[in-house]
Amino acid sequence: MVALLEPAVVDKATTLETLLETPAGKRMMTCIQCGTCAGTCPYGEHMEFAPRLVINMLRGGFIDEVIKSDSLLRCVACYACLAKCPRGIRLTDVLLPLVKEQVLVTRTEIPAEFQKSLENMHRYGNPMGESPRKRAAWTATAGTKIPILAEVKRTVDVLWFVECYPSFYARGQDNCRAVAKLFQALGVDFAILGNEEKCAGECGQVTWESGLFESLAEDNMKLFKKYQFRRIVTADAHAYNAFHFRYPMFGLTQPAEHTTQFFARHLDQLKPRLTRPVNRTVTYHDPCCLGRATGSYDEGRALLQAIPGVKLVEMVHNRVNSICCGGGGGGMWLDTYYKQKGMERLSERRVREAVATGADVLAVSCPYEISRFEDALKTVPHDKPMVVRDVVELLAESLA
Amino acid sequence: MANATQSPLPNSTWKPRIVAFFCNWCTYTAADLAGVSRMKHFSNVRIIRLMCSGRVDPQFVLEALAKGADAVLIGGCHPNDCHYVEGNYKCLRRYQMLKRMIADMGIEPERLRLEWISAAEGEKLKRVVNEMVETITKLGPLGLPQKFEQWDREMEEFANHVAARDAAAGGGCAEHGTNTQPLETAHA
Amino acid sequence: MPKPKVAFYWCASCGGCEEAVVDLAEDILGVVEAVDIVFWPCAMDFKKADVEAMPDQSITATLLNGAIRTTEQEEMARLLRRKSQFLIAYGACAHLGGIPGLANQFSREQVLRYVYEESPSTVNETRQRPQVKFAEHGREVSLPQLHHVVRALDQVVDVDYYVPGCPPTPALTKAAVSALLENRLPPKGSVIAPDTALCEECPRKATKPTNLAFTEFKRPHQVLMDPDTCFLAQGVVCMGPGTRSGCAAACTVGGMPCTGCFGPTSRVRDQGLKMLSSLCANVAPKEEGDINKVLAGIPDPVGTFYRYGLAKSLLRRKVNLPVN
Amino acid sequence: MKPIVPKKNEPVRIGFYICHCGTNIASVVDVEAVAKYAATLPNVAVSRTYKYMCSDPGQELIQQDIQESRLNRIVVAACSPLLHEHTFRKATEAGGLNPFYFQMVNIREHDSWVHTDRTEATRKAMALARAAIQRVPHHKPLEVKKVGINPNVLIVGGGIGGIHAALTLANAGKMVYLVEKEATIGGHMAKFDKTFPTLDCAMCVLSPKMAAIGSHPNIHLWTYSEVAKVDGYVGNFKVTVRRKPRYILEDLCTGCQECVNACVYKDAKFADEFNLGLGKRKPIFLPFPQAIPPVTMIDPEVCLNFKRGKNPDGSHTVSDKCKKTCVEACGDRKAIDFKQTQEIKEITVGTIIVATGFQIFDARRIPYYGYGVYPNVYNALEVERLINASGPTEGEVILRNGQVPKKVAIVHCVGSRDENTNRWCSRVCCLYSLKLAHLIKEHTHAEVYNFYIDMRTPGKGMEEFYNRIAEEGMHLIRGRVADVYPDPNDGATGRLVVQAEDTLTNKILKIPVDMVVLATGLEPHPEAESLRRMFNLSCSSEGWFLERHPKLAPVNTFTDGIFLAGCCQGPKDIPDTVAQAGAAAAEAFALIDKGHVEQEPNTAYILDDCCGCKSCIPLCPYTAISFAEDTKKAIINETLCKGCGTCVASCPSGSIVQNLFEDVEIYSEIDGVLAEGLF
Repeated sequence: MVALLEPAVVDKATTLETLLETPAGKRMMTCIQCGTCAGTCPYGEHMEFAPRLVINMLRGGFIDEVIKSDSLLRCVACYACLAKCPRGIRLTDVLLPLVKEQVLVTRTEIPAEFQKSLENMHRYGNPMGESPRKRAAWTATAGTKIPILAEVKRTVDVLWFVECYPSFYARGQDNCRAVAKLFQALGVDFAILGNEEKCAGECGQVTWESGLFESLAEDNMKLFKKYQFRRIVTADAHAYNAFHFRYPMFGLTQPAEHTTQFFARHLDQLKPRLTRPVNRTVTYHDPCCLGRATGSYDEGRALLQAIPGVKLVEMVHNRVNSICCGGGGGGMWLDTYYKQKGMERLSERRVREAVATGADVLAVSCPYEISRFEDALKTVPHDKPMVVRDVVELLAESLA
Repeated sequence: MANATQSPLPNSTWKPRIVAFFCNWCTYTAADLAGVSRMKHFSNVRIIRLMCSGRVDPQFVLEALAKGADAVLIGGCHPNDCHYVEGNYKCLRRYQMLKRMIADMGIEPERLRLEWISAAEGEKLKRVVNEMVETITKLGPLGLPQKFEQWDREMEEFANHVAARDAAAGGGCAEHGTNTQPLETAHA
Repeated sequence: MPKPKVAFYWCASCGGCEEAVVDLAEDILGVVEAVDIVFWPCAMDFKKADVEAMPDQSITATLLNGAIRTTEQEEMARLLRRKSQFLIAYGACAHLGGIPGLANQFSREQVLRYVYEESPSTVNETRQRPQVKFAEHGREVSLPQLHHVVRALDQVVDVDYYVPGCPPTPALTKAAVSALLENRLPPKGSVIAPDTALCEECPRKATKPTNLAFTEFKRPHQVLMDPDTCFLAQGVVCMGPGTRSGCAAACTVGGMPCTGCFGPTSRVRDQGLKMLSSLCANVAPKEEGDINKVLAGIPDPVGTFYRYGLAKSLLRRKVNLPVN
Repeated sequence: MKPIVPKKNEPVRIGFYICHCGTNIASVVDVEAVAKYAATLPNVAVSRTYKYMCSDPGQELIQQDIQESRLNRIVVAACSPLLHEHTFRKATEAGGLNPFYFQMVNIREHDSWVHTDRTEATRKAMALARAAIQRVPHHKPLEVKKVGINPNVLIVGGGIGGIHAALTLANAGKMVYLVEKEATIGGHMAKFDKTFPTLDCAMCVLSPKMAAIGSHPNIHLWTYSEVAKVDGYVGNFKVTVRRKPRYILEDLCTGCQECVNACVYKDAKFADEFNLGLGKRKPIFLPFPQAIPPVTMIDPEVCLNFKRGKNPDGSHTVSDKCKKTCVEACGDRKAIDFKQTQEIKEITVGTIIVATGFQIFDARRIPYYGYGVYPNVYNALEVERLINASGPTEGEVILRNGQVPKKVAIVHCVGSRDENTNRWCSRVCCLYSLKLAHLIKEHTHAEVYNFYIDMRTPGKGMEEFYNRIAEEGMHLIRGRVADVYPDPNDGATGRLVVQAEDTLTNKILKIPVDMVVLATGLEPHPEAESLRRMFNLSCSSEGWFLERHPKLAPVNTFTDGIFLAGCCQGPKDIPDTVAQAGAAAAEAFALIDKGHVEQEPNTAYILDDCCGCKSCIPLCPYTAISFAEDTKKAIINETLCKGCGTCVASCPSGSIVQNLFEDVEIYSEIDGVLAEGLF
């Protein structure tokens, strides 16, 4: 999609006032008000100000009205509007975060659950408010030594950015162990930041300059400057997205890769090792931050197809047209709020499509999705059992 | 070389002087298109029309620099699109060597630029012209004519020295000593 | 009627041109018969003072060889110009700057430092350099100053004729002298040699194909060269097509490619660029990378294309060098 | 008046003229100052400004001055030489001078139109003027070379554009070669049912013209053929045409189709190209009933009498496995020839009209519209065939499952106005979408929803048409469709949900429909790039063939003698295509009628000083340079030389000269543009 092919179109100093002067803003001046954004928005019908209208209000100088409304709390930063926009307008990663920022600044009351997680990120560097000192605790269970950058004291090839959910959630740690197992199998020279690591702060494109994101980003950048490594690899699609688009504005020079991309790149070495068959029908959910955000649709599928026994089936909405799990843009911590507003949980909408495929595994590649889809499966009726697995977990499972 | 007195307009502060050799079919037409589309760009480029970039004689390029241009821009049709089949390739081959040569002669390679601009690319023409003006503004003047004068000053000075000496020695006829060749004729 | 007066002088050159005059062999006698040699430092004992003593224009012709590199050479060039009716730039150095002209790639400081301090054969712990002035026993000795720029003769004084070549061939020299004696003078500023390029008289011409496209350039020491085939056809750079004829193809007949000492034809402003243009246009590849691979076979374009002509090239000298 | 031939040493007297071009130049360039400046330059005898130099009085001014002030060189500073150089050369000639004693200065396109600072623009104008004034004294009197025009015309493409151009020229008595890639002419128009805004039947107007082509004595119709090579230049193009084998001898086939009926395949079972695969055909078939030429053809990929698969050279091998009932049926007409091979034709023509048309946008490129995934998503051309009485369903609009749709959505701007696919507006989609809405409603009484971004209906009768269709009670929804997916509530029926925002009511609509019609846009022909190379044309950045001037030369190209017609130059409707085809025909006719073209005498010649080094010979793409064994020098064949000047720039001894672009002329321009104080 065009928007993502363009070089940096704003800088971190951009504000709503200066936006229209930037290349990204000039694109917004070309908006033809076709409504594709609103039409494709998973919560479009629940928005007083859908993206199309936001653009026009901004151009017309009425953006304050938008900020007064809570419309944008309903944006789950799923990139659908950006991906389909015929004018390549940077909605999801530029305009909407800028507006959300203001919404959060000016709103008197913010949904408690959401507020809490933002505070936690601020105080503990993770949304769940866990102790930063326990961040690397999972390594004990890795079944292998996980090198810590502070200890190796040399240039490593891969800095593995573990991120919050994989670090602290039990199901996330499954993913960690799988990644570790694969790294080892491939003989990758890697290390993690350990307890020094903080949430990458992408937290779903909810804040912009002056906000939470900047403070987290700067903390992490300090670490990145302190150590020598050639690339960042992370299993968190949201973190990957942040490193890919936002961090360069803060001086990140090393390339970032998502685990699916990294392993897909090494598929030739990996494939011979994938000997244990996984005889399952699998359907793959494109994470927004990987698919639409960076056009990376094929890696996950390529990995799945490399696993002996796997039968890959597609959901009705896939690739660019995929439906968000609802966790982005803060949605992760807004479920209660959405419920109050009588909005359907997107994870359920998605799981219904997954169930319809008749698959027994719903494969994902973003840690948010594990918990969201496993929750949804509890409420969505399905006669045939279905499990949620990260692509990397399936790979590890197939590894002899 | 024209002298400043001939100019009816006051000589302003330095601006890059760029001579452009454009092929009739693609780049010159692109410049026309930029005009028809009113694409505003810097006015420092002076276009000389040739039928083909293959007609660009390296002598033209260095003559332009020697006559006071700060840079030279060559424009031709895209590879495989040359109106004369392959003139642009011949231009490209000369250009590759010429760039090396001027670098050896102490001229920044950025001062010579070759661009393929098709008749449809008015926008590209505008971009290239503006980019180049900016690059050359950063590089500053090349000022070869001034350099040549500066180089030849050593002869003038010496001639004066001789004149003074002979005068001191009584004999000799000073005026002969001073008839330095004006640079142009010596150089042409 | 009195015999015409002739002078020979020697500026920045190797001395080969003086040899060339002597190479006239017995013909030299004819010349000596026909003219009065009034000044020829390397063969006869005259002094600058003698020349200064002559009335202006009293020398019929001065054959001056060598480039103008020092203040002394400049002063002598001006003096002889003044005293002569015809000043003739004799040989490639006076004509084009010649080999000394290659020094225009370096600053005076670079040249002196290399020659007196850094060259492998130099032993000079104290880093002594020749001084322009030097006082001893209260008497001041002076040496000519080295100019920053090497110049061809006509970049210093007005020149009437040019006898090209490194060195000029006896034939050409004779032609020039007899033209003078018999007063059959070509238009002022002429180069006394044919105005066509060397291939005209090169015995290898016939073997040059009409579909030449260079896939690589080789240097003479890198190949066993065929004695009869056109050098370009063998991928060896030959300046012949861009160089005046008149030498009877001495080099190509002798088994070496032309290096361009006769300079360009009257229709060319910059010999090197024209050869560059011709050679490069005839390179075979079309892709930038492949083109450069082929062109890499010419590692030193300046030295190759401006072996003799740098001082008279459009740029004259490496442009970013200091002059003080 | 008697021509003035300046004598050898007669002093150069230049007339300098600067044009205001109304305010186009004068508003940015101080023309008076430039004229004053020019007057101070050497050799300038007259220096004037004038409102419109290209006007008659402007040109007379020049002629008058030549006579009265004994001018012998003319310089005009005005627009681009590509526009008016010719005009002023004529004026110079009319004044009694050789037309090449003229030089033009481009201070409009290259100056006043692209600069805003008056001082800078004026300086630039002065510098450019100075260059011309220093250049023109070196000009030499030259003779224009006249080249005869071969009266035959090649027309590439047998759509409505090519057809109209061919008939126009053939009726005027010119011999026309009409080359069509497909097995029949008719192009896209032959597939349409009705045409907007008049709703008259496409075939009713087209088929008479097609028939006329087939029977015209002045037209060589070569269908199932492709242009393989084009050499030469205006007046004298050498063209190679490849005629692919259809395994039927055209002149023997009567089009009776008995062979088709007799084919061993009792029923048609192969996808039929003309109906975009919606219908079926046999291995031997007639593309469609009104095909011209009315000649059947055999598809060797499926005919039993051929081995499967192509040979490396693209040909097919006969297997002789079939009973060949078709041959029996054909009987002594003997029109079927399994051994037929491709035929290479070489023709010479003076002019060429390129009318190669367009291709429709491949809707698969927008995955979220489900084309190629959901059977009930169609593109507009397929629906044209469904509606068409001679189409696969005899004009019944029915879905693949045989049902008649009750609700139909028409999606506008599919593959148009979109940075992700094509940026341009395809111009015809809004109107044909309205037309299809009308026809579908007429055929099925279905509810029709048109989803549009902007309703674009320019042109004669178009807005009225829009008005009429709206009145018929279409749902016109202003919003681009964002998603098309199977109706979750009943997947079985293949019903789809079309999702979009109605931007005028701020409502998100999810409308269940039985059929989705994608109004696919127009794209450059897939072979446009190779055609462009072959004909030496330029393309716009989008890939449409580029006209010489968007307003003043809309059917000319940058290659003399080659003209454009129809959608190969850009999206347009049938009326515009036909109009443009007529214009192209007229341009070709004008050249033929004149009988010759004048060629710029900018050719190169070799001086006697040439040493015969042969360096220039391999450089000439036209092999115009050869080595004369007698003189041992190179020689240039003037009629072959196109005047690029590559050899001139490359001659190591400077022994080649290019007329109009002599070294000394360029040097004086270089010196001129670098004039002190003019930057």
